[in-house]
This record gives sequence, structure tokens and C-alpha cells, in this order.
Amino acid sequence: MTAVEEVPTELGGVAVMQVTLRIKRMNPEGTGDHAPGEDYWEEFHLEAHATDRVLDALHKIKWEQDGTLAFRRSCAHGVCGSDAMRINARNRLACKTLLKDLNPAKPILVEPIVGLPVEKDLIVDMEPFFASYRKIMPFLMPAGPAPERERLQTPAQRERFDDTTKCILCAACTTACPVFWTDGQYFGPQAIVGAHRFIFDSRDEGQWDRLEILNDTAGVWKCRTAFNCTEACPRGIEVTKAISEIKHALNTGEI
Amino acid sequence: MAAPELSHPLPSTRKRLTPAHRWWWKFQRISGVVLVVLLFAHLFYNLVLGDGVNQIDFAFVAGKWAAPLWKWWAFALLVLAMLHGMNGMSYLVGDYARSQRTRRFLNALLGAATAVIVVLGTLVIFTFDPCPQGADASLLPSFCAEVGK
Amino acid sequence: MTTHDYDVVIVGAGGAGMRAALESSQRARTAVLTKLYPTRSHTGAAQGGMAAALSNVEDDNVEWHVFDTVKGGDYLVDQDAAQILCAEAVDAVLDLEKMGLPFNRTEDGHIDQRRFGGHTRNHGEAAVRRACYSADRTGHMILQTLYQQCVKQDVEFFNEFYVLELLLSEDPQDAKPGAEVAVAGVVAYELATGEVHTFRAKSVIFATGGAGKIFKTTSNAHTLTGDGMGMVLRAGLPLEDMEFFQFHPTGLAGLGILLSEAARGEGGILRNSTGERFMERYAPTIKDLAPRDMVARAISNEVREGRGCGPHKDYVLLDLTHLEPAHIDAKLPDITEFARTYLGVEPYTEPIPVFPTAHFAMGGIPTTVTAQVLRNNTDVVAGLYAAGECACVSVHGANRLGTNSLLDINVFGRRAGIAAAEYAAATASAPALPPAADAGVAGLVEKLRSSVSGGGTETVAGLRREVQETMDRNVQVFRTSDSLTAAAGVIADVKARYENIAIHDRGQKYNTDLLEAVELSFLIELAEVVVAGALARQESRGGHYREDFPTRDDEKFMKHTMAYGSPGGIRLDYKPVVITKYQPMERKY
Amino acid sequence: MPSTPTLYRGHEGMWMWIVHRATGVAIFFFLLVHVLDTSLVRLSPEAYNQVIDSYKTPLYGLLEAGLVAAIILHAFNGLRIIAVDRWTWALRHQKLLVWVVWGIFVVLMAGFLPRQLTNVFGGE
Ligand SMILES: Cc1cc2nc3c(=O)[nH]c(=O)nc-3n(C[C@H](O)[C@H](O)[C@H](O)COP(=O)(O)OP(=O)(O)OC[C@H]3O[C@@H](n4cnc5c(N)ncnc54)[C@H](O)[C@@H]3O)c2cc1C
Ligand code: HEM
Ligand code: SF4
Ligand code: F3S
Ligand code: FES
Repeated sequence: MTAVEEVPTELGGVAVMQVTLRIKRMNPEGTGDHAPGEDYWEEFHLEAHATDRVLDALHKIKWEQDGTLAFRRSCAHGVCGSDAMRINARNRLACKTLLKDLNPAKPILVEPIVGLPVEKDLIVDMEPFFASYRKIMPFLMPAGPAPERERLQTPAQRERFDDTTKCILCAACTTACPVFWTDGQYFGPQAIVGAHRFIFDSRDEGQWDRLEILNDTAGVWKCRTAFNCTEACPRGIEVTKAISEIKHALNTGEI
Repeated sequence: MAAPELSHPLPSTRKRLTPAHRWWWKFQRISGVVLVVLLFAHLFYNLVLGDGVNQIDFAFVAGKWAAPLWKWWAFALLVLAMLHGMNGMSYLVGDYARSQRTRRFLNALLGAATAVIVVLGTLVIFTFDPCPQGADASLLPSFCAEVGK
Repeated sequence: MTTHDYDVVIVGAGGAGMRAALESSQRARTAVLTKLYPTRSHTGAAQGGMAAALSNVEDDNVEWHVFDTVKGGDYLVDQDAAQILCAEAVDAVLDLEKMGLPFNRTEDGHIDQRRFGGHTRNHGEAAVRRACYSADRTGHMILQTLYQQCVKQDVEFFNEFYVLELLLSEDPQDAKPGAEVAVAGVVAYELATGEVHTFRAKSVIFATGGAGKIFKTTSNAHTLTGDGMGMVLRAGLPLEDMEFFQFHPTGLAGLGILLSEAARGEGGILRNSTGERFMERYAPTIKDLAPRDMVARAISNEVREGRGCGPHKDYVLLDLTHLEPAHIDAKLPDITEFARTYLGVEPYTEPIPVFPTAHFAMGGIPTTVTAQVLRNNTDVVAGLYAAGECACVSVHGANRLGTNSLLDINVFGRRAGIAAAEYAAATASAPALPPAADAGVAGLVEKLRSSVSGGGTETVAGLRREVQETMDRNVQVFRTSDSLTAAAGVIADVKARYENIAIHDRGQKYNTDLLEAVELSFLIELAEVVVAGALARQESRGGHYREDFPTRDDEKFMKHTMAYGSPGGIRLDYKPVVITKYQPMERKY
Repeated sequence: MPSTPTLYRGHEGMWMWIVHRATGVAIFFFLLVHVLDTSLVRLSPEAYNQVIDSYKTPLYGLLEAGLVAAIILHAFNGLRIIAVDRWTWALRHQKLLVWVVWGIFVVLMAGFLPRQLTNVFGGE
């Protein structure tokens, strides 16, 4: 397949190249050629800069070739969590994946994240994902009456849960987890990350309520340390480590 | 620990953490470590020492189990491997069975199979007679000849 | 059509919307309508910090903060509002901490603070540590924390509902001064189904955020299309001070992605192609930490005068290489990762290419200090509130100080939530909806859908690009009568051609194609307002710099612009600035 | 017809999860059979030897080698999982440990396979 030829022209100092995106499509209302709900692959050819992100390429397609292509996005720089998708068979944010970091000699595969119901093209129903997040009671449960000024916390105590505060709820981790794919019963790594953020916060007193929930059938014990979550997390959160720390807390009673 | 202040009541979860999953998770790891020792010694003895696979026959087994160490070794291997395997398989059931009913059915089946195998195996190991009456002497371990006298 | 009935409807679930929801939902039946999942809102992109004179690390007080805000805003700030903003700042920060926000801490466990542009000790003596922060993701933490509290309080969200029209009891342009005009509700389009919903409400709060997408190079999200401001304008209400748009000095060159001022607060230095620390020439006292408008102009000027870097000499460098890598990792982890990901630059060892990027709308929907929306210089619309970036209280005047916006959304978001709920409690029922209340939106949507087969020739992307490019070229850091006239011409042309637009997707479900077309219509109208205000303001003040009128003219222009939509184009009026303590002085740093 | 998604291009951790699962199941089923056939020792030496002899074919010898391979992989990867759950160092270096597991596997198989194959194919 000769999807790409490096065109020798330079534009603003950046090489222009031909890329092919092969996108998994699904239109709930059907199109001329496809029944409602049927999914199919469609190829688009376009000209792009090496420094473009996959999101730029999707925009180019939507804006110049096929306006019906549906996907979510907002911030375009990896902080809002809208555009997790499976790109070349791995979960990533479209806005954080540069075309030059993918093999441009082959078509770039783009499909929705797996394990949540597909609504249209790359858009999935995020509700089950957020429902798991809400289940772990993701809010501070402080002890005692609020002090007049701030609750004190040392830099070391603050550092203890820093990693998991970075989560942007993009679902890249949960939908990369092979255990989550099996039956969707598993809360998934994100919910554990969400709980970890509070369990290890020195100001929080709701640890045992959350640990109880994570001790459930659908909780941490379902994790088989496959590490797909950690590898997929666009925020670089050590997800498996957070899960492991929860298991340890459950086993030893120490936080 | 003070009760959390909540604007609306949440399900109370103040009871003790249920230990089942946790216990099995730990068991899986502890049994794993022990199994490494038990299993590799077993394999080494049977497949590498002496004539390897070819040596295995009634006489070989009987000779081995004449020693109480190997008897207990086999027993520990049996129990730990079966429990470990059972729990491992029930992880798969939990992952792949779609409904609660199938899950319950398959787990029951697993439990039953494990029980049968463990009981059967235990009986065999401990009621086993290395020199059964009337058996062809050439098939028996050499020490039977002396016992018979 | 589905009709819903609520006491309070909040449009937008960013920082301002959710802060309002936390107050309102405790007091009244509240619905939050948002076109994005709450956690996708652009508040989450804010990096540097939130200002409050906590005095946790050094001496500070509310008065200094007020002074800096007023001076930073080039005296166009309403000083009564600034007083409230700074006085309530301390509680706003402490409230967030109590909700669980993980601020960085001092060694003794208090909320840590750092320096930020324009925030000074004792009326300009030296930079002061006033910004409360959480690494370089303060906005992320605020957005997450507020959302978490909304989960706790079971706030009712309508996610991916695009509000497209504001319903009032009567046309404010026909109402006499003093007569009552009240809010009736909003009409929303549900992304998932394409269904049009009418929400009847006693109070409505707009918290729809900024409009950075009128520019091409911007730190703003694709979704920041100024819908709230656009709807208000269409409803016959004014917009205030729209010509004041902040250009942040340090966007990643060519991309516009923001590198927080915190980078300079932590010691980063701007350099031109000769390696010179050029801010020493422009602001000898506080150098790189001068207010944004000055730094942005300084950078543009360096580039214009040929001291830019790179093959096209079109950017300057932000130098962090003298900082300890460990310090960078602790304080600026995200923005340095942006530099690595998007430009392939390693900030430990290489300076980062930067150029000003369109960042923040100082102007917006005019409100009182209780967040009530004004329909002219004196009358409010009963039951209608606005807060956050879409509103103009005005605490930012002609130029916002960094970290004052996260403060703004919390202080005035809270005020809006309380006021709206109290108003709803005191009101027997919302005004009756006009017959076929949803006809406007339904008609708009149908018209666009029929354009699929109707043979329109203009594309959304094409028109949008034209607007954005002309805004970048002509209405950016430096403006002249000529450049603004040119922009006005392009916008008028695009506006006419919009009538002939065609979209691709005629579907009902997840039709983002259609919504981009609607968003574009808001962008065009807002660009028109910005340019009209900028043309008329023949002076230079804060973020608005006219090369043909390079000085501030307090005589003629110490007043807020009030822009109204009208069939003949934008009609401009002016409103006095509230001055209490601080008489305008020359702004020097 | 919903088509299947692409095969996820996970990293070492995911592939080892699959290996661990597959080998675990294989060993489990072998164990069931193995206990049953060993139980024949209780019946009579003839019965046992007959069954064991029927196993002494090259095919079965290879299967047995496969079983040993599975046990080695499962056992050492099991130790890796235990280490990963237990020590942060191992968690952070889990990929390295995957290659250690394969290293051990190669070494042990190199020791065992010749012995097994000569026993199986070497004849009497
Ligand atoms: C990159 C960046 C960094 C910044 N850093 C700082 C900083 O360090 N300190 C500081 O003080 N300020 C900072 N700011 C400014 C500040 O973050 C914003 O001004 C502020 O967050 C705006 O909040 P908001 O609630 O008004 O709007 P947003 O957070 O933008 O929320 C807008 C909401 O409105 C909704 N909405 C919009 N249109 C519609 C519609 N038609 N129908 C329904 N819902 C709609 C959206 O869904 C969204 O929920 C920064 C801004 C940017 C862009
Ligand atoms: C030789 C030493 C062994 C070790 C060190 C070992 C270790 C482990 C460990 C740690 C797990 C848990 C994996 C997890 O939670 O992610 C596991 C799972 C499992 N083990 Fe073993 N095991 C050994 C032997 C066996 C044997 C003999 C059997 C078969 C009877 C077996 C069958 C299984 C099965 C089926 C699983 C479940 C796999 C899964 O959930 O993916 N194991 N093993
Ligand atoms: S943990 Fe990482 S991958 Fe998972 S939702 Fe949060 S940010 Fe996304
Ligand atoms: S991918 Fe899944 S199995 Fe555990 S380590 Fe991550 S949650
Ligand atoms: S668009 Fe916000 S994370 Fe990609």
C-alpha cells in the first residue's frame, strides 16, 4: 500500500505528506450505502503536515471531505479528555498524537474506544464510564467541622496523591483494559484512580467507604496487571501503581 | 472515624470489608510461590532424573510413593494446584460468563470437579498399595519381592 | 418539542456554571445545560493560579490586590466590582480548599502562593506572591473539584445540550427604560437526538465562557465560540467592552497552545534573536512579569523590528534552561510536556518558541455586581444572570491580570448562583412562554438541514477560516483604522455569504456538522462587535492598542463600550466607569 | 453486522496476561486428566501401565514438552505478577521482568527439551 509519498515541498518549514486515514464509521440513521447501526471502514486521503495531530487530520476530513464524520473534541491539547479513540490499535487522544509519530507508510486506523456503546462514528456513550466514577464517591469527605482557614497538609502529604489528581476522565485507560472488555462488569482503572485520589488525601476520612466499594466483585481484584491502562494514559498517570496501592491498603489496612 | 458530612445520605458501608476476593487473591499468590517449589521438584524428579518420561510406570510411581515425603509432596501438590487452578478458572468465569446464573452454574461445576478430584486423588495417594496381591511381580517395584517373602 | 420547567437554569458547566450550580441547587430546583460534559469545559485548561491576598508566604492585602487589578485593567475597571472580587477572593480560595482542591503547600502546610504578572506589593513596588496554585493545572483542579461537589450534591446536568436561544418576556429594544423585562427560559438542541427542548425558568444564568475562536491563533478550545454572548446579542441585549481581547504573550509558536505566565513567575525569561532579555527595555522594574498586554506588544514589536527567531523570524524564545529540571518538574510539568509533545523542544536544555495567542475576552455580557444582566446602562433583565468569561462585571477592564479570571468565575459564579436562586424563590412563576417558543431554533435547524440538498455553496470551514484569518491579521495586538476597516469588510462579506451556507449532515443524531454552522454564526456576529468597538475606540488602552492613536485618552474614552445588535449593523453606546479610590494614572511597571 | 475492533496493540503486560491465562487454563485441564490417569495406580498396575504406555508416543511426548513449557511460563510469569504487586521497583520495571521470564524460559527449555526429545524419539 502506497498511502504516503513524502512530497518534497516544504510549507512553513514542515514537510507536507499524503496520509490515509481508515476510519471505523457507524451512522445510527444509516446512509445511502449502509444500514442504520452498521459499522464499516472508510478510507480518506488527505494532505497533512508531519507536525499535524490526528485531530487535525480528522478536522480536515470533516471540514473538507465529509461533514457527517462525528467525533468529540474541545481543548485540542490533551487536557479536556474529549477525544480518546483507538488509533492504530491503541487508545490515545487524537489531539496528542502527532502524525509523524505514527507509521505514515500505512493507513492510519481510527476507531472508537471499545467497551462503551458506539453512538455514531467515533462517539461512544460515556454514561456507564461516568457512572462507575460516581460510584466511588469522588468528593472529599472531611472529618469534623471545617476549620476557619485551610486544612493543613504538608507538601509530602500532598505529594502522596499527586499523580492521580491529574486524571481528565478521558476513559483511555478503562477502555484499554482487557478485563473491562470481557463483560464490562469491572469498574475499570479510572474509577480506581478516582478513588485513589481521595483515599490517599490526608484530609479525607471516607477511605473505608471507598475501599469497601473497591473490594467488591467489580472492584480492584479484577485487575490482572495487564498494564494497558498505564500505557494508554495520556496524562502519564501510573494507573497500575495506583491500583496496586489500593490492593495493598485493602490487604494490610494501612493507608 | 467521624461520619462523613454528606448533603444526602449515601448507602452506609461501615461494615467490615468482606474478605472473600481478597483472601483468594492472596491465596493465589501464596499457593503460586509454594507451587513453584512443589511442581518443579516433581517435574525434575519425573522427567529429568533417571530415564525421563520413559521411566514412568507403575513400579516408578509405587517406588516413589513408598517414601512418606513423596506421598505428602504429592498430596500438597494436588490440593494446592487444584485450589489454585479452581480459583484461577473462576476468575475466567467471572470475566467471561455473561449472566449471574451462568456464573453461578459454572462456579458450582468447578467447585464440584475440584472436590471430586481432590478427594479421589487423596484417597489414591493414601490408600495406595505399592504391592497389590496377585499382581504380576514384574510390574511391581523391586522391594515388593522382599515384602512378599 | 419537550418542555421542562425549572426554578433556575444554568447554561454552561465550566467553573462559573458549576460554582453557581453548587449554590443554586441547594436553594432551588436547578438544571445545568451544557454543550460539553462538565469536565470538558475549558476552565480545565487554566494553568497558572488563582489570586487571593492570603498572605501565606509574604505580606499582602486586599487593597494592593484591588489596586493591581485596577491598574492592570488600565483604569477601565469598575472599582466597586474589583473591591468585591479581591475582598471575596480569600474565601473563594478557602472554599475550594475545603471542597478538597489539592493546592500546592508551603512547608508548614498552608496553601502555597507564587508570583504572577502585574500582582505587586504596596502599589507596584515589587512582584508579590499572590497566586494560589496547583502545579500548572490549577484550572483542572478547580474544574474537577467543582464537578466532584456537583456529584456529591446530585446536581442535575443536561449534558451535550446546546442552548441556542434566550427567551425574554418581551423585546428589550422595544421596552421603555424602567419597564420590566424578565427572562422566560432558553431553547436547547440535544446533540444525541437532534430534539429541540424548551426550558422554562424563573432565573437563567449564562456561564458559557469565552469566544477565542474568533481568532485563528488562540489558547481557547474549539468549542469556545461565544454562544452565550451571541444569544444575548440576538435577544436585543448589549455586550460590553468587546474590543478588549487579551493576547497572551506566550503561546506555543504557530499553535497557540498556552504556556502559562507561571513559567515566568517561576523565573523564565523572554529572549529575542540576539539573546537579549528584551523586557528590560519595556518594563524596567518587573521585566518579564509585566502585564500581558505590554509583554504581548513587546514580543510583537521585537518580531516586527526583525529580532524574531527561527527561519521566518516570527517568534521569540521563552528560556527556562537556567532553572533546575527538578524545579521545572515540580512547578511546570504540563506546559513543558506541551513543548515536548507539540514542538519537540526539550525545555530543560532548549528555549521554547513562543508568540502571542488570543486568550481571554475582557468584555462580555454586562452585569451588576450581583451578576444581574443589564439591558441598557441602568436597567436589569429580571431573572437573568451571567458569570465567568462570558460576563463583563467589569473587573478586568481593558486588560485582565493573570489569575484574576479563575477568581472571577468563583466569586461571581457563586454570587450568580445565590442571586438567581433567591430571585426564583421570590418569584411566583416564570413569565408565560411565547407560543411556539421553540420555533426560532427549530426553524434555524431546519434551514441548515435543508441546505444539505438545497445547493448552498459556502462551507462552514471556509467562512470560519476567513473570519479567523482576518481577525489574526487585522485585529490582533496592533490595530489601525485601516486594518480594522479591512476586517470589517471581510466580516460583512462573510456574514452575507453565510446565508448561502451548505452543510453535509442532515441527520438527527450527533449532528456536529450542523452545530458547527450555528457556532460559526455566533463567531461572525461577535467578530463584528469586536471590530465595531475597536474602530470607534480611538485610543490605546490595555489590550486594545491603536497604532494611529497610541496613547490612552481618558478625556474621550474613560467609558465602557455598550454594543447592541440592530438591523443596520452594530449600534454603539457608552457607559461610565465606576471609580471609587484610584484616579487614573499613567500605567508604568 | 458489527465488525470486530482491531486487535489491541498492547505492550508486554497485555501479551503476558494472555499467555498467563492460556497456560493456566491448559495446565488446569491437564491436571484434571493427570489426576484421573494417576488414579489408575489404585486400580491395578496393568491398567496404569497400559494407559501410560499409550501415552508414550512421540505426539504425546511433544504435548508433554508443551505442558512443561506452559508450566515454566505460567510459573515464572506468576512470580513476576507477584513481584509487581508487591514491590514498586518491579511494577516500574515490569517490562524488563517480562524479558527475564522469557530468558528463564529459554534457558530451562534448552536444558529440558534435548532430554525430553531424546527420551521420546531416542527409542529403547
Ligand atoms: C489555556 C488557558 C489558561 C488559563 N489560565 C488561567 C489562569 O492561570 N488563571 C486564571 O485566572 N485564568 C486563566 N484562564 C482563564 C480562565 O480559565 C477562563 O476565563 C475561565 O476558566 C472561564 O470559565 P467559564 O466558567 O466562564 O467558562 P468555561 O470553563 O469555558 O465553560 C463554558 C461552559 O459553557 C458551556 N457552553 C458554552 N456554550 C454553550 C451553549 N451554547 N449551550 C450550552 N452550554 C454551553 C460549555 O459546555 C462549558 O461547560 C486561562 C484560560 C485559558 C484558555
Ligand atoms: C507453578 C507455579 C504457579 C504460580 C507461581 C502461579 C501463579 C499464579 C498467579 C500469581 C496467578 C494470579 C494471576 C493474577 O491474579 O493476575 C495465577 C493465576 C492462575 N493460575 Fe497459576 N500459578 C502456578 C501454577 C498453576 C497451576 C498448576 C495451575 C493449574 C492448575 C494454574 C492455573 C491458574 C489459572 C487458571 C489462573 C487464572 C489466570 C487468569 O485469571 O488469567 N496455575 N497463577
Ligand atoms: S487515568 Fe489517565 S487514561 Fe484513565 S481516564 Fe484518567 S487521564 Fe484518562
Ligand atoms: S489494563 Fe486492566 S488489568 Fe489492571 S493493570 Fe490496567 S486495570
Ligand atoms: S481535545 Fe481535549 S483532550 Fe483532546
